[in-house]
Amino acid sequence: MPIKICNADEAILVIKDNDCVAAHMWGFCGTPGHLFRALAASSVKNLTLYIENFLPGPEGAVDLGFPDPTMLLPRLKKIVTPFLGARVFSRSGIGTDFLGDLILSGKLETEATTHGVFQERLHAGAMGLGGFYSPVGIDTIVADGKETRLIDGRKYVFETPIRPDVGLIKAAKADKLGNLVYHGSARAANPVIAMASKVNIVEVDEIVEPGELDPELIVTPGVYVDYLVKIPDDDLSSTRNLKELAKIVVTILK
Amino acid sequence: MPIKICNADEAILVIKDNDCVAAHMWGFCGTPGHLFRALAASSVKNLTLYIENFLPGPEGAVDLGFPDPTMLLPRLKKIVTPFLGARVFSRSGIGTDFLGDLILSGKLETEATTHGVFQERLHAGAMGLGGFYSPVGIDTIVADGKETRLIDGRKYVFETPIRPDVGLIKAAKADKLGNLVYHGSARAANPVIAMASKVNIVEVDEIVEPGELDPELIVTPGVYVDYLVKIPDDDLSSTRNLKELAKIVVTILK
Amino acid sequence: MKQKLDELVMAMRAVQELKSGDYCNLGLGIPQMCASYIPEGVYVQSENGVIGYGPLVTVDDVDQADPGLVDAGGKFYTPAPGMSFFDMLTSFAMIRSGRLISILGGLQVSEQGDLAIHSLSDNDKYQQIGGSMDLAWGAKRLIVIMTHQSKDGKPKLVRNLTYPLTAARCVDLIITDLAVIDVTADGLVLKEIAPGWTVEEIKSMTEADLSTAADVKIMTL
Amino acid sequence: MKQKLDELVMAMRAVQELKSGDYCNLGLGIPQMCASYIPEGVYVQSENGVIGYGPLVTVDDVDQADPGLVDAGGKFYTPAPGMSFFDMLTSFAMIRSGRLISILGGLQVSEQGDLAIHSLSDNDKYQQIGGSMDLAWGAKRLIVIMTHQSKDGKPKLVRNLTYPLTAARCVDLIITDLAVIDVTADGLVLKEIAPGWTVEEIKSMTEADLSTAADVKIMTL
Repeated sequence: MPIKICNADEAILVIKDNDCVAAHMWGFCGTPGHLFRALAASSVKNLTLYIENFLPGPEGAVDLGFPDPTMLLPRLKKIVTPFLGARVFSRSGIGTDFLGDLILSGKLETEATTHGVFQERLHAGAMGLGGFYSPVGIDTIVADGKETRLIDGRKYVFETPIRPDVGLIKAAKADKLGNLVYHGSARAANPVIAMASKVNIVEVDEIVEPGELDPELIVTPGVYVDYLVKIPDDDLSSTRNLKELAKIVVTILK
Repeated sequence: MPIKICNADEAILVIKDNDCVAAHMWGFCGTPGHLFRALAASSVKNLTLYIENFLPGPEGAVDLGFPDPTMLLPRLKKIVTPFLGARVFSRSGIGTDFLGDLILSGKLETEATTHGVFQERLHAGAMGLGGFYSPVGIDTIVADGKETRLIDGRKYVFETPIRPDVGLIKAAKADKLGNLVYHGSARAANPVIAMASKVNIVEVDEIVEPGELDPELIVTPGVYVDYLVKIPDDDLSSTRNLKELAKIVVTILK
Repeated sequence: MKQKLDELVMAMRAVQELKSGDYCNLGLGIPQMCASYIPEGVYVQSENGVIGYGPLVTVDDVDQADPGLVDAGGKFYTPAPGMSFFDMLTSFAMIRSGRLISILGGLQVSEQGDLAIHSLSDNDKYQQIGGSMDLAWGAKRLIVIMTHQSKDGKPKLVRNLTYPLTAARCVDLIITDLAVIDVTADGLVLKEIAPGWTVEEIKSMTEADLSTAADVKIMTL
Repeated sequence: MKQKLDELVMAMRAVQELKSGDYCNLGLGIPQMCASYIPEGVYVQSENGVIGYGPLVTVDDVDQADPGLVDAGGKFYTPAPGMSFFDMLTSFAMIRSGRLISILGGLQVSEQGDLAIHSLSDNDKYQQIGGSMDLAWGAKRLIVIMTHQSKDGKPKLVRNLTYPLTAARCVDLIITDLAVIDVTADGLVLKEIAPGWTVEEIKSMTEADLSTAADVKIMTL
């Protein structure tokens, strides 16, 4: 299907109640903050969020455009993440409940995993695998309740693929065919999520003509992209704003 | 360990009898032909070769520099490949035996697999997995003798990781830290083999200073590279020679 | 002029299934002939790690042959705007992603849409599986191009495969030198017939149960 | 001047284990302090997908802060010649490849070299596992930097872990604020002691069985 170039609110309509949604989140580095805001503003509910990672921002930074994932909480029933930032326990959440309390009470489900296992589960989804035996997490909470198996004398844990319904992707630039290039370590989990997800919505700073991107530099081919959203220049998630925010983070917040 | 920049004969000494060696081979596109010649000239034996693919070249092209994998046969006891070119059955092999006869008689072991399974087995090696359940090859010779399992009502075949002792890699350029960039579809299986192998020997057309390669363009970071070999400009595997060979292939051999 | 269609015509019929915005992979053999007829806005993937490349190099533009720009069949291609390169792990994730239309050759297709591409067997060990099992399993839509009968006149649309399986229940559409046949939940359905042939003639050359679509028509290009 | 070493000194001692040509990953906490003392020719990997980057951005060069150049701890780094970027699947294959030296913090290390980094438990569900289990499993060599005792004076070198396991039999070397200890097949071996302290004092603050190397010496920087 041809990709659809549209705005975030339009694209986000592809997400339905009870869907599994995946995203990268590492401060403002490689995080689809523009799409987060659109999803937060929607009325979809009971999502399972696969997120690398769930890191609430410093209070001051949030107002300045830090793409805080806690804004997604009213949409969620479950979070699967290798890293749940400590601030989550001191931040007010849905209604009057503290997030930490929501998690501790089990009102918001969570699932423990490691970065490596999380990445490999997404990759397994991308390859159509039924599951794999992981060497990491043996005899830890990561292996709780999971099948284990001895292979050549070593113990492994059975892990299952993740095949999200929708991936929310942040890239630096796209061409009109949806070919994506990333910038620096903002690449991160974005290409892996794009390959694992059934449908992808991508936010980019710039959309160019086919042929303008070096074919050796394209990391995610357009075949994986369904919706392409250009971040408005004056948006809190624009690179221009994030650059200003970065300076503030270095000077004030640290 | 710092990488070693040396010639092919020196690098190839890291390969020992009974080792598992992996390489990409797709005509002369992305094939480490210079290292093939060095390995063929060595006296190492009983290697298991994981190769993507095993494609003997047209007779005329071989003399002109086509990196024909049959030159490796005296070093091998087993070939694992998704694709064994038909020419293998009409080409003379070790001593007076035809290659096809060697294979049919079982003197040279082979193992059936698919490209996707082969790539994923290498990836599983790179990730330290114990194995994975593949959806491909069910009820075919690829699944012969392998465990199968129903997962969510679908049948999967258990496949094991490949962790070669030595990878033979072809890249376009390296910097002195071993960072590699590739050219076009000559990238192919090279990065996957480099990540799976315990030791890697890389042949390149050019070695440049650190900083000369775009960090976004580097596909295989130097941490995976152990030996770096510059192909002599007048070598049959040099890009200059391959370009001439390509013209001949288009005009004469097709 | 009651002739069987030649390979080029079969390829030309197959590309009618592709529309702008589609991505496809062309298997070895007849499917690769589709390369010359790919519609505008359709992008071809090659399993050694490229998508969206340009026309193949011909004898007339031999200087364009670049040893790094080679497709799955070993042919040299030219660059095109919007193409991209990737490693083969990525390539096969893409092939299994359900995002590519796959066009493959075939020896047999069963009533259930099971596909046999190779005559692989234990005693010949002629191992040319390549990517066919991955392509058959992972395609968004799988189109098979093959002659209706084997060279020795045996039907290739069969009740059950006699050649080794490539992948089960994977084929969506079959294009032969006599007909276009849909694989449906209710079995094989004859949709189009080659000019000059009758439904009964085609059924007589088909072992599989073959129903006829209400709107069955003559193939056109 | 019988003092425990401060965190910076522990980090400076740890980097003495790195030599030109090494690649390393620095875990959260004290290990990240090693970043300022990395020897020439040693390259640092960050698990969000970069290796070989330059010094961190400071308040004095704030204009260099680029929202795409952020390390695992959320700090901005500067580019350096020879660095490269990759996705996180590649990053964790690299972390598990046995090609990186890993420096991690720790809550406890057992006699067998078992490591506990977090106080994870079923009822607090404080899930900050991150990459620690991958880093501990896959390292070429695993160095743990931690205080010799917990804040409330309990030994952190223990016979058996009381905190939840991160990975079993993974630690190679422990650097504390009092000592440098090797993990060997025969158990923990005291190699170096901080200036002003005695072997007996260190043993008294250690629960695990601790033998003393024949060439035990005073830590130097």
